[in-house]
Amino acid sequence: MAVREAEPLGSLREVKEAGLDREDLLGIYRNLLITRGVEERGHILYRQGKIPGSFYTGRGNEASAVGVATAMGPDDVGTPLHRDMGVHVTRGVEPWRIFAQYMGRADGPTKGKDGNVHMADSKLGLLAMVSHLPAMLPVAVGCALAFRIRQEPRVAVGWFGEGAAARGDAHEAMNLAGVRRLPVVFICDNNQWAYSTPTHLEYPIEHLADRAAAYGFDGVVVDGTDVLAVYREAKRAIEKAREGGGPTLVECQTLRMEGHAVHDDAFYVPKELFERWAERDPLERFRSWLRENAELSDDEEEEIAGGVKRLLNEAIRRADESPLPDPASLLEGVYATPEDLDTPHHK
Amino acid sequence: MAVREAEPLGSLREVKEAGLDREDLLGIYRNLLITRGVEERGHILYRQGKIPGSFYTGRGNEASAVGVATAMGPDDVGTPLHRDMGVHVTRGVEPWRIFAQYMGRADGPTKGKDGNVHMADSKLGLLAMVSHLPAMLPVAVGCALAFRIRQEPRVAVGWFGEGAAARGDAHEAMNLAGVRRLPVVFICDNNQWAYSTPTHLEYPIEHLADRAAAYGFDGVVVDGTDVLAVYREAKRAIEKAREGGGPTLVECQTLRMEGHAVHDDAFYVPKELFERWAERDPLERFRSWLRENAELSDDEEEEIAGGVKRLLNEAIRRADESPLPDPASLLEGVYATPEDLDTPHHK
Amino acid sequence: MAEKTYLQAISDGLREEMRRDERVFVIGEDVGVYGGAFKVTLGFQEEFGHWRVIDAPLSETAIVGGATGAAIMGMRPVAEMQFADFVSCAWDHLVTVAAKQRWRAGTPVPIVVRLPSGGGFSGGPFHSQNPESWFAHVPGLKCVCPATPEDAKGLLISAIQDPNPVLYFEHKHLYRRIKAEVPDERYTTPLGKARTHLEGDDVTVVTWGAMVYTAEEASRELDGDGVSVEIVDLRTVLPWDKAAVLESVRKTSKVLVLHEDTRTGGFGAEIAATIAEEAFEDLDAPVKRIAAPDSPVPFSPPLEKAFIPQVDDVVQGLRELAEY
Amino acid sequence: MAEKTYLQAISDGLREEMRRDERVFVIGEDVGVYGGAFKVTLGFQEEFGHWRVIDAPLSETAIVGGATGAAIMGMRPVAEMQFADFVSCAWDHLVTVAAKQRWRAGTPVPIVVRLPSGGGFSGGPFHSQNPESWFAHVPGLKCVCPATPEDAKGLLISAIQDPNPVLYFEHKHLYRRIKAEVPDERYTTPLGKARTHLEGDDVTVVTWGAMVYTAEEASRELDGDGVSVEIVDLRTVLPWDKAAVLESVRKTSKVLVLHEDTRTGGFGAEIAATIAEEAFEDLDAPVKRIAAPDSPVPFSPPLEKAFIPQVDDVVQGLRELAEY
Ligand SMILES: Cc1ncc(C[n+]2csc(CCOP(=O)(O)OP(=O)(O)O)c2C)c(N)n1
Ligand SMILES: Cc1ncc(C[n+]2csc(CCOP(=O)(O)OP(=O)(O)O)c2C)c(N)n1
Ligand SMILES: [Mg+2]
Ligand SMILES: [Mg+2]
Repeated sequence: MAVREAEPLGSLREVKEAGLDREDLLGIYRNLLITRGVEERGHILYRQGKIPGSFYTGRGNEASAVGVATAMGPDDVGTPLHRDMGVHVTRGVEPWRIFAQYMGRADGPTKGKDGNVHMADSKLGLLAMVSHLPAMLPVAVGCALAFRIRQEPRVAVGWFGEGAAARGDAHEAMNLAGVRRLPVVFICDNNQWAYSTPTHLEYPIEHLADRAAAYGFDGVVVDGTDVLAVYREAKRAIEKAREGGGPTLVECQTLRMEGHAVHDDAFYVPKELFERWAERDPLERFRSWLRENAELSDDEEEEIAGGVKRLLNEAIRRADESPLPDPASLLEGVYATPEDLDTPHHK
Repeated sequence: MAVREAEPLGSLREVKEAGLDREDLLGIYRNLLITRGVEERGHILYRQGKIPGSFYTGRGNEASAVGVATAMGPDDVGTPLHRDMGVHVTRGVEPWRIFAQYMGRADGPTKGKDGNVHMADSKLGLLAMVSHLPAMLPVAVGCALAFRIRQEPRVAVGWFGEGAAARGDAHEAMNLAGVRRLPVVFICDNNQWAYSTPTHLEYPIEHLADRAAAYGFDGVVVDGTDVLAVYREAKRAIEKAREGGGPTLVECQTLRMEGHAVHDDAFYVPKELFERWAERDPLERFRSWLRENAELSDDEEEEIAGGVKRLLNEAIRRADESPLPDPASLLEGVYATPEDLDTPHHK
Repeated sequence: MAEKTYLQAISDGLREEMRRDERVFVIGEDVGVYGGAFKVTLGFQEEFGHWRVIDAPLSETAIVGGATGAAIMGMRPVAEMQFADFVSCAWDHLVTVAAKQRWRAGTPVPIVVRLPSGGGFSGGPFHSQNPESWFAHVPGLKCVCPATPEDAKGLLISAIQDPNPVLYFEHKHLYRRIKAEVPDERYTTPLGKARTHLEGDDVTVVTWGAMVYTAEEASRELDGDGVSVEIVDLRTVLPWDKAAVLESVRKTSKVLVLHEDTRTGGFGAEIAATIAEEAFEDLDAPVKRIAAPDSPVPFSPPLEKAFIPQVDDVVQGLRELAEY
Repeated sequence: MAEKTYLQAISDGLREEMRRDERVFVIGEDVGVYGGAFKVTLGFQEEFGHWRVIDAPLSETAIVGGATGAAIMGMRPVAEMQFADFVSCAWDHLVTVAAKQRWRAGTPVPIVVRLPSGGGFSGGPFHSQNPESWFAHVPGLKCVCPATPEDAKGLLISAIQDPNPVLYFEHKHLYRRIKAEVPDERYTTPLGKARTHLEGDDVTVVTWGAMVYTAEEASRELDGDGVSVEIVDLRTVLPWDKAAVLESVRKTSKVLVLHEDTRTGGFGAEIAATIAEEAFEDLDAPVKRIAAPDSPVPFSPPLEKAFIPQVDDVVQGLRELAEY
């Protein structure tokens, strides 16, 4: 079974059919800007020595993350990874909490216990990633299993990189999901590199989405820099899963536009590759699309960009006011108490 | 990419082309008889209380095991599993040592440390399986990696059950083998059940061999009760690997003709299924083939059967003379000494 | 009250909890039609259906990772490893995801993993292990090792209702060998609390699981010597009941720590080290450990006998302590 | 002799052994073009080619399982985990296959797994762990934890030539911080032998890895008190040098066991329990343990400082022992 390669989404009419009105489109644009802004600002804070440890960004992957998250329903859940800041942003995590997380402050979602994008607000339907890739895929499948057992019309979305696709967890998760036709959608952020390792040393086939055939479900390849195409494919897959149609593997093709993390200058990535993909910058692509297809005006653009700028300034200020965690909090929560179970998912 | 479904091997001429002369054919027949005989006798010994622990057989899988092992070259190596007694027999493990292993005696290949078919004679190019399925697949791939690094014309053969195909080890092994085009052949003993679990609860596709496409190599489905067809397909795959053509996944279709182990009466397997596959008994099939195509005479048949019977009687006698291990040997070999490395593989 | 085997107590406890709490479901290999390798869930699928008694593919990672996801979504999964040994294939999910998620991200993971453990029947290196010591070094997990039918039921129900990932080690050698009265009604036995299996004054044995019975037999052999043995059955290895152990040690001043798993780095070391540190002035003899020697678990009966601590070994250890 | 960082010593030792013994090869994620996450194998691929410096897929199971197969076929693989934490994804292969194969089947598995371990730089819960205690409970494995550049090289060469699976824990916080003279020629440092890092008479500290330096700093602070501290650097955690430890304990009669990993079930318990059992009559104070508290490793600096044992903690522990 050959995978389907998704067409780009062209006109405003097609987009309307896919369920997005102009308000939604501007919201997507705003989320793209916030996503990139959070990571750019984070990078600066890191260089200023305000962020301990290491620092990762998802530059190049914003459309993929925002597009998928936009397609999720309010009760759906997801397990985004280190290139998927856009998912947190789109689901409504307040940027100041993200900066607090970066800076190891008490008000970050993990209260300084974990760093980077190793966080999530479970009230917003997101589960905090672990470093071990792609361990969150079986967990996402388990969420879908709960939905299936309870016959809830909810879908779980699990992310993984094309590099992490090599690990057993990806296989066990997809096989179980396929056998039980669970309501889960697998999103592969294929950014062509796993740290310094190119795809031909990671997997020996053309499209990772072809692997869906090994598990009895559909695969689709989509241009991950085209937020609308990503949205449409994710939406299709999510609604199919919701209707009992089983899993889909959506491969979003992008390029990781920076090094693996701040310390990595990506010397091993051919310059031309960066140049070629820079022309397909997800934000710029969508901005032009909005101007051409949705009459985005200079004023509107400025207003959105200005709003995002203010939001981020304010977020950094507020995060910086958040205290460092009290050393005494180290041992808090190693074990859960029964009260901890009163979270939205545990009702 | 659809897998190839192998044709049965028809005439003596075809078989000759595949590299087997009449002597070889009679050898194969003998190995099939020994394989079944070892397990049948083992079963009796078990009921007599002479074998501790549990007891497993590969009834129904003899042709698959013997066929593949016959196709291996003398310097090739393999990691056979609990249904693959025929591999040990074909590679030349003496039956008395197998009985000694079953009975936990000092002369078994593991000296009483492990039981069942958890054994192997490394001098014969076999690696002892662990219970954890299919952990030996990455190990087989590692053997192939050594051959590739040293540019030796050797091939590794790794076995797994269709049930164990669900585990991450199968995936990681096949992916690495595919990426590096290593000289390894994967043999799936598809006996339709994993303990009590039917295939549709183990994997959601028609043929497991289809998974080869997920790793960029060929898959083939073969009738695992037809020893000659298995031989031909295994030979093809092994020689292809030897010539640098990379891995193949060979799925041998059989039925596990008994319970998972002695304690299991297989109540969950439909009776008709057993009846249907009993008609395709691998030994009987090959015996008739030999009579029809290779002029196997009554005398010859009797001679072979008689020889096997004597071999097994003698083997059991000898095994029974082997002492139980000395308790003091418990701690021997927890750590290897440099001298231990003077094995055939470590030259 | 009815007399039940250890196995039946586990089975009944689980069934009752599934009847009471529809969030509870079972997932594992062959747990459905077959009722599990040891028949703990026999008949469950008929009663609860295919979606609460799930025959999983041979996929320990998917089983435990899947249970984790389902738990976070509000279910109470009880995952079965066919043998405890195979939990090594789910190790990463237990130590990386389940154990740390509450602490890191505030998300509790209320799963139970049932682990048929232990040797004594020539199961060999891969069907006989007692892996509790590995996990007892992982903050965030709980490790339960019941010895009696009553505890087996009460601890299982507590484990299911506990908001944390709980590894429930059930000793295979006790399954059908140990029978005792088990209350019919639902009850919980608290995690983290030891039980005095036998009261005594001269020497304390700290142990758990099948070794409780080995200690008991050994103590009987010491009756003639006039040595009175106290047996503390830990019941929960993580968190372990330090207070109860120290109390017994303060009474007897002599301790034997006994476990079936191998010695070096086994959890007995933690207990012995803690006693030696916190009850230093109360000890009249060094804390003695008896455990399996440092090798894999052997198959052949004479080797297995040399591996698993025997009554005689314990008798000798107790005598040495008594005479110290 | 030249002064080298701990990192350079590892790199040089590995490179020299690869030049000397063509059976040695390296496999891991990003070890080739990139030279490994910490640049230990920088330039190796240029020198040794693509088939001796293998960039593996993100597949810890395939890396360790593959190394095992290659070792059985006569190679001497050196596998790199990108961070020690990720070895949890290869756990099954280490404990099930590699550790038991010689004992069960007579087939030695001479592999080395390099594990960049330890915290101190806000790596958080998944890039800071010290997983040696888990493995130190697995008969058949060896666990090496060098503290000095000289040992780092000598132990690595021994590990490569050892016929057993050896886990080589290299502490990331020492990589570029610790510099010392390292012999230029090839030499081996024996596995299983401790080293006296500092001689003293009053209190023994038993430790390894980065904590050797924490102990050293603490001992300096006690100079003024007239307390003389002996530091025993275990170097190998499995098998550990019991004789050397007991000898030091018999001299000083007081011991502090110190490690960076968490306390409960940590390998310090084994050491403390053994001392308390075998040197009971020689002890003038209870064996004290200092280790990280029982939580995952935190990210934020004040939390990480509260987690990793600090010089002050050790000073206080030593004072308590001295005054006991
Ligand atoms: C099991 C595991 N091994 C190694 C790592 C270290 N590591 C972090 S990211 C990364 C590359 C991941 O590549 P990919 O899955 O393609 O995701 P990307 O970073 O490119 O988005 C590696 C090797 C890890 N996180 N988990
Ligand atoms: C990792 C692991 N989990 C569970 C088991 C227990 N077990 C032994 S054989 C078996 C079924 C295996 O099925 P399959 O791979 O089809 O091989 P078959 O026995 O049918 O030949 C199971 C579940 C095991 N050996 N390894
Ligand atoms: Mg990538
Ligand atoms: Mg099968």
